[in-house]
Amino acid sequence: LEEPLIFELGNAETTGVDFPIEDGTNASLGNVVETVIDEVFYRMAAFDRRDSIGLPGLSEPETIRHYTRLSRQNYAIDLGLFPLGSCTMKHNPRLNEKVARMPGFADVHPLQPVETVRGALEVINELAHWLIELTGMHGVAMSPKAGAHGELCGILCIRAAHEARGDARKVILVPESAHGTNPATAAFAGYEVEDIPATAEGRVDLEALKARLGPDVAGVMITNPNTCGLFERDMKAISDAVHAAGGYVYCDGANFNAIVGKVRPGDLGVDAMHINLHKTFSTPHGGGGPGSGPVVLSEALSPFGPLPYTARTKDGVVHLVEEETADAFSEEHFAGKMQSFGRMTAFHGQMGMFTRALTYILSHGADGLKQVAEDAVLNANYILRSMEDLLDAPFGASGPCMHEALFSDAGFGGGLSTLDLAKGLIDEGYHPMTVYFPLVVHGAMLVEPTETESKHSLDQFIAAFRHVTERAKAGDEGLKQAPYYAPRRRLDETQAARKPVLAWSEPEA
Amino acid sequence: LEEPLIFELGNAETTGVDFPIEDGTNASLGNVVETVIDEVFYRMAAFDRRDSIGLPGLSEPETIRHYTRLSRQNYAIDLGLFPLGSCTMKHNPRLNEKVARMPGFADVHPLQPVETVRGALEVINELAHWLIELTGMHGVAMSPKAGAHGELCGILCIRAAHEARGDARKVILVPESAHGTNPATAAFAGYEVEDIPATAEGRVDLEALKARLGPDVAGVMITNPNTCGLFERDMKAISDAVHAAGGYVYCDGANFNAIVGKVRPGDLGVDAMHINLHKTFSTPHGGGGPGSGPVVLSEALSPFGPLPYTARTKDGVVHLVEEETADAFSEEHFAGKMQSFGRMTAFHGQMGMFTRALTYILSHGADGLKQVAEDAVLNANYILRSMEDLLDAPFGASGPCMHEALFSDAGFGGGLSTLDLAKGLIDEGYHPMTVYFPLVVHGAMLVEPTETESKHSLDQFIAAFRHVTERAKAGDEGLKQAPYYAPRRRLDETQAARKPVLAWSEPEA
Amino acid sequence: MRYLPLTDTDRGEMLAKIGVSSIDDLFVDVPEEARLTGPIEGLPLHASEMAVEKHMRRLSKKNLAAADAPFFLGAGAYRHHIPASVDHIIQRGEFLTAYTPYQPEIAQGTLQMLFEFQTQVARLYGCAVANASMYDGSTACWEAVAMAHRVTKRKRVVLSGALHPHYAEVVRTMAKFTDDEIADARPSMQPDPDLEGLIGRIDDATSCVVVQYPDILGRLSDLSQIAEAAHAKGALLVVVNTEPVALGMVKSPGEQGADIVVGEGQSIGVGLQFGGPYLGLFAVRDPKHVRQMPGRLCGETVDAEGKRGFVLTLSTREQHIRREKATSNICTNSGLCALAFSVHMTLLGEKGLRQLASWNHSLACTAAERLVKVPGVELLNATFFNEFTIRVGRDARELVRLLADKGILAGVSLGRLYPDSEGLDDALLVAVTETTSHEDIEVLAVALKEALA
Amino acid sequence: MRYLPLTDTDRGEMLAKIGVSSIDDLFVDVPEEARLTGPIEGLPLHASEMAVEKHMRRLSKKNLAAADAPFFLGAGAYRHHIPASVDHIIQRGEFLTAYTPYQPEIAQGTLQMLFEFQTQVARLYGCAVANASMYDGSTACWEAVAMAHRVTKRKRVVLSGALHPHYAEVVRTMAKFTDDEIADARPSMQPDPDLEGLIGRIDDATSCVVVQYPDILGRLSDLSQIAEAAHAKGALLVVVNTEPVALGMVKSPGEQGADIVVGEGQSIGVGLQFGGPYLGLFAVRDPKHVRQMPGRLCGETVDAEGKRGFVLTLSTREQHIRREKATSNICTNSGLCALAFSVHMTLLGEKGLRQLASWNHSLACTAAERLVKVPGVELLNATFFNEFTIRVGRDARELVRLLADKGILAGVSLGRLYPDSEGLDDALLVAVTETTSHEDIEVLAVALKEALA
Repeated sequence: LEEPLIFELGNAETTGVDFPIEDGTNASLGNVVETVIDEVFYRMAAFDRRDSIGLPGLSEPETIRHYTRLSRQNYAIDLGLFPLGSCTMKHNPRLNEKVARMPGFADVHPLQPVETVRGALEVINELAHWLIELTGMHGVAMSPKAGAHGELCGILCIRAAHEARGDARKVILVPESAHGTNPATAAFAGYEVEDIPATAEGRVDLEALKARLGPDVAGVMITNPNTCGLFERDMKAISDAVHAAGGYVYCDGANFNAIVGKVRPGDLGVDAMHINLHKTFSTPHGGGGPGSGPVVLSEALSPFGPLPYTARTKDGVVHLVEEETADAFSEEHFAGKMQSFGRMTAFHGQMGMFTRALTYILSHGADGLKQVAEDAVLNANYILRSMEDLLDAPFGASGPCMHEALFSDAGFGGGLSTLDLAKGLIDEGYHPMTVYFPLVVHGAMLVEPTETESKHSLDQFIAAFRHVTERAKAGDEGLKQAPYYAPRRRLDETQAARKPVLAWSEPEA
Repeated sequence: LEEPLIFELGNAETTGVDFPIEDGTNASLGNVVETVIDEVFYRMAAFDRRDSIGLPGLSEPETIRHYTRLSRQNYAIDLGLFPLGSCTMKHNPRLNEKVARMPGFADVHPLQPVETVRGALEVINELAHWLIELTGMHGVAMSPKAGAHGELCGILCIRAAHEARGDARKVILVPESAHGTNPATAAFAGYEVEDIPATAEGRVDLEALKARLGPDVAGVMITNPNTCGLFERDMKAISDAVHAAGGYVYCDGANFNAIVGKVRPGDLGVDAMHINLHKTFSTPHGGGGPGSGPVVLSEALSPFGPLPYTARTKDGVVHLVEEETADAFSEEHFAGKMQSFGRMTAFHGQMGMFTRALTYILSHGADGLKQVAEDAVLNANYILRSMEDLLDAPFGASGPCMHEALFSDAGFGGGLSTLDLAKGLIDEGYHPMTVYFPLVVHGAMLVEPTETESKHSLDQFIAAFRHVTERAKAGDEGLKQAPYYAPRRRLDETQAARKPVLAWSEPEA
Repeated sequence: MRYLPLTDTDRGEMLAKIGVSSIDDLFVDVPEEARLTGPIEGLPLHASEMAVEKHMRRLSKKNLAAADAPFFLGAGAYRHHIPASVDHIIQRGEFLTAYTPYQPEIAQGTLQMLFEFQTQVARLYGCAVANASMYDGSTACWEAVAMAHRVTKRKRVVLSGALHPHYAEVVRTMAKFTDDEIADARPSMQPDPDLEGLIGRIDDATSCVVVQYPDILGRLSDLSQIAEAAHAKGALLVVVNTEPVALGMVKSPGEQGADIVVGEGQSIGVGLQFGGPYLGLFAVRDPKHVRQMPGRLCGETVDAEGKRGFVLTLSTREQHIRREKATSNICTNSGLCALAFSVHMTLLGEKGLRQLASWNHSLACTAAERLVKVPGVELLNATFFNEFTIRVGRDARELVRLLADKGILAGVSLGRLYPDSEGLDDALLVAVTETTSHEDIEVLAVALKEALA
Repeated sequence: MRYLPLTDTDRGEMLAKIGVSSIDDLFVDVPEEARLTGPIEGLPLHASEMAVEKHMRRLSKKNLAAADAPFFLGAGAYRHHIPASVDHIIQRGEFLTAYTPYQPEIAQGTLQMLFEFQTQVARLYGCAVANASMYDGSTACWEAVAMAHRVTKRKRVVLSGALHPHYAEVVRTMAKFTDDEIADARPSMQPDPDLEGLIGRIDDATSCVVVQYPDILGRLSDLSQIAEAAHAKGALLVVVNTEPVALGMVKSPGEQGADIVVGEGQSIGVGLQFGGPYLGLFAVRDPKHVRQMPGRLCGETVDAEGKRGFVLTLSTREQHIRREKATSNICTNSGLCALAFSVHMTLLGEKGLRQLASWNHSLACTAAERLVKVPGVELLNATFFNEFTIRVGRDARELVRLLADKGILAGVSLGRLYPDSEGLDDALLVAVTETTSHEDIEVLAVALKEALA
């Protein structure tokens, strides 16, 4: 049975919400109650929304059924391995969901008097503290709403720091293998973007980078572990070179899961790094969001962070700084006035994600987080080494991979592509890996199992992956039409883009 | 992908639950702590369970995935119409689930001092009050754990009432169309069971019943609306006749949904009736339980109810009576000592279901409950009249049906049976109706849509039902092998019963 | 109304299709005098979700939740921590809103879960076969007695005096109607259960001996002695367990020779819930007794394509087939509670269950040690798992109320359980689980000291 | 550890397969000096679920939850009742633990939901097309400004003084880096918004005018006047809404000529959550602007068998394709919040939304009436929906703290929102929703009377 749209199921008369019968739910603007404030009612009548809005209603049973049935057309971590490279689709603990729903967190307003939200502020401070400790940094901007928002935050800090010195640098260097958000962010912040080339083994070319550094380069944006799944061995040397040239180092924290508890980016000279709480710290992906992207900052960049902001004070304690307290705080702790670049969003950030991330950190503890990184890397290498006899692993010889394994479509037969293999995996019961990224590899396939997969699960996946790979190498025509067993066959994306239908409208009679 | 058993997935070393590391979780019996009570430890050592228990563990991610995947092999109300006649598979409101989980209900012990559970006792009293009001009865035994347990409770009341008079009656009369639980219950309570025949139009044969009544008949068990989906027009006359012969009337409340808010069984002379809270009052079925079967009792049977017990006092207020207070209470209110037949279960009954049922009653209110009955009956008649041109409805001419419509397999071709039609409906995306019940109709199909289905949903179901019916009448061979599209094809029940495998064991090497 | 999808337009169209002019025409078979003309007396009209929630929350807040007090109650219902993922699973609509798996092709989720559950229970109890659950421990206990009657064709039942008094009452109540004779006694207030007395009561007419393990006072008995004595007389040994966590540490009843093992499963996954719904567990050691078992059974089989699958089986024992000849009138199990139990047990696994048991026992020992240091407190038990009996030298019911006023839920007094028995008034059952903190124990000890001074 | 499935046995076997002898061999590329040798400073070892839950509950209880106080805060975040079924749906694992629907064949659940959501938002806003959601209202507001820049190729932005100050700050902050010029003012403390002043600031260099509706003080503007003035100068009208419930009763921005409508969707389905995650809504009136929109868009198409299906589309606007030439760097939406919004809106339907709006407005009128009877309280607004501004003749920040001490959450003082602006100190924003009871209003009135005496 196909599930209709709510617009096809519902109508304007049905509702799944009841209101008190005696109360003013049938009032209309301008004639609500007899009142001393007649003027208001008279004036409001002009705003009355008279025409139909076109919002269908469903009763509760119909609503539950509609969304339950829709949900079953989705693949999800709860159903199986979700090997999307660089997205870190790990298990979302249910305790985190329970904690986020405690009334003291879920049912408090962001502008309540501070005395009534001490616990909420403690959560922010406590999480900020551990993020700083885990990364070896100085401060953290908690408010960015997602990874890309965090990138923007970091780049704006860099720009603000240069501007504070009157140094109008124009260029941000980005490796060719970077996430698309990196160049987009730099451009959004008004920078020109230039590529840094990679070496044959899949890492940043240190010499080429050094050669490009100069007084016009504001900074570099590096992903480490990088998007080829490799650790940037020269990271410290890169940072030193950038710093020597007066620039700053931004690190894309998307891949922090591989090193959490093992390596502190601050020790490698990083000045700013966003942390995707939904990747490393297991807040749910939710079909595409909400994310949360706190940005840890070095001492050099800390004075420029956005408000509200959390930083370590001289006595080592982490404190939340808001507009009102910023001046006093920064005089005491930044040896001068705070030079915040401003506000990135209303309110304090993704509180609902903070509670979950803090719960995750406390659940794992020091030993658990280290084990997370180790198991994530172990699982990825297990897949790499279980596949490389059959499938091209372009950097397989560059050493162990970190938390994800990169493959290419070299050797596929019959004109089959990475896309065909991906769709073939759907018929095996799996969500495909990240495909065609990073761009440096032809027909790239980036496989990230995460640490929350069991060996049994990996072995099953490898068997399916090998099976489909064999078909792809043999040029099995059937793959071109895959998937066969999904809720939908291949969808026509060209038609969707050429004649966009972005909202439902009543069919013509 | 097939889902393995936990025994195939897990092992004795894995656990999805962590314990404090420093605490005594590795203690073994007999050497826990240094202590003044050495004797205990010495003695306990003899009980140490040393051998492997054989319980596999899974981490949380594996557990969530295992059960999520299993769940998707189930059909459920949340996925579609569930027309099981006499089971009343209506929508389960999510508010009820939320309320049942409030700590004041979910996290209280049944033996807490009464002063600390006033609210819980109020819930029982409030629900008891409305059950009494809705049925027009005098008292209610809240503790029965399910419908069949309630039947037993009612029959034991009847037996206790007779015994109190020294009247050792031996027979309970049960219509042939009764639920199997009715005769089983009567037999379990030590009675002989005799059938009451039905008339051609599907109702109890009043004259035959009257003829059978006599000093050996303890009572009758009647279902009203009956299992043919019809209201027993002669109910009051039946009651009067039974009472005149010194017997009592038990009413099976499974079908109360058809008349709630419209008819009070007490007004029809019923002495005892169980109420399936999971049918009429929407507590979740949960794959087969838990149920909850409070039994409302007439004034005549009230003194004999089990403890704990709830009854209306002289001043009209409903009170909970426990062992300790029973004597004082009954002296005041039953004009004599309470003659409770005893205790049916530990503690007070299905509290978690009481909170849900009370929430349901308050949500619907007086107008809503009446609407429930009306819509339930309307939906059933809509199906009856939409099908009867095609499918034999043996009592279609006996007047409107109540909340369920009864059909038979008359006219099926090619040796096809009701079972084949039922399995064919599975391929159409539906759970089949109740089949081969009641026994009075050949190849019976009992369809109960409930009031929580929309017209859209009914129309879709009718279309599918008609389609499969047409195939059955045409003798479509394909139906014999249905279902084709379910998680499993027809299962071999004979093998299961002949060589029962009721627990997993390690495969032989 | 939010739960009723029909609109008035729908209703009109449907009445027209049916061929009647009003809803009342569908109720013609209800005699005039039986129709309720007015609304239900006193029941308000339908209410918003918000209003109902507020009302229920107000009632909820009139109760002292266990989490908000130092908490030491047991006596057949134990407070354990339930992992958040258990509730997540049991709220999946596909489990929550499914029915009894009568159509196995579209109920494999419930069926496979039940098969796993049966195996878990059987292994925990040291038995061959467990059923798919029953109402609760007390009713399962009665079903065991009834089964022993069927198996042995005898009617005399010997109940241990230290069987939970509610369980004993349920058995006594039901037996009145089936003509079983019940022999029992009140609990012996000794450090050890009265094995000799119990064994002495077994005779050639005895269908079964029913023993609780650990017993109502928290003591453990050497079940193999009783089994031997019972078997020598041709009687069955029924063992009742109300704290399954104990079996992560102490020998199972099955391995000591129990024939039928029943119990309350509430400790694992289900929660306190003021007494219900709970989870009746039922298992038999010898597979030959399977056909006399009550309740649903799920069994393995294959489908038409040879794939492994599961079905309800041996239903010829059941009421819907056998009617008055059924082994029980039961037609419900405690399905969702069985799921909760099975999920929690799967999360624990053998390692977790053993750790949980160890921790419970260790904390209980700590508590016992601490409490016996309070002047006036004496420990009764020579053995215990996570619950023990202390004598406090004054009326324990009063003491419990006194401590409740101070916000301490101190335990279950024997006076509450045995209102008519003398000589038990000064005894208090104290249960300790992993949810008990060292601070809780200290608070109780200090309050006891004050109260007993 | 409960979240990590590998056993030591597994790890050993896997290392062997990989061909290394220890985990450290997989970290060889991390230079020695970069390795963290000890544990994270101060971070304890892993903890039980029970212990973590206890810790977090303790923190939670340090906050005064809105349900536990008479509650009147708004200013861009509103407390509404969320039906229990909304949370049930968003906890379905298939929604909760899915990723961005990049593989549409196995993500139709998320995609169809987004398509429905887009349609609901577009209709609510009176627009042609809405995107699949953004971070929150304030960032959506900035994205609208950036889009107006792209559409008009102009850089001068006119902000209404009565735009939420946090939103204005976000726009100002971001504009610093994109060289947009921002013209704005502080709110005029008059019964009506200063339309003339606003219109007077629009010139030929203006890319857009940004107006909040209802505005930060709760007032409504006749948007069509502003639209006309803006369009006459070739500028776009951006309308910001922070209380979508209002649109169940008042005319939509789209039908009054707004070009881009953005807002905060938190009121419907999402909850307060101390400020996040919230739900940015973004819609355009004219479909020709679609290709300049930021954010994800879900569109209808067909699959290889001709069945209707949905995909993410027009992704050539987006960063993963266009990199530095993208319309935004955004690569996340607020998917789960969009689902919550859509489920709640589906439950409401047009009828429920209108009833909800009426009830909010009616209660707000009742509150305003009651409060103006308190000596010293003056109502500023000539128009309002469910939030209005009162002047209290004393510092409102202090007043709010004072009332908080009495357990009343009285509203948002303008001093909190505009710490640097003078002359606003005595103004208090009071929001009233269906969760406000008549009793709450009375409690506030009485407390105000005391405080202002």
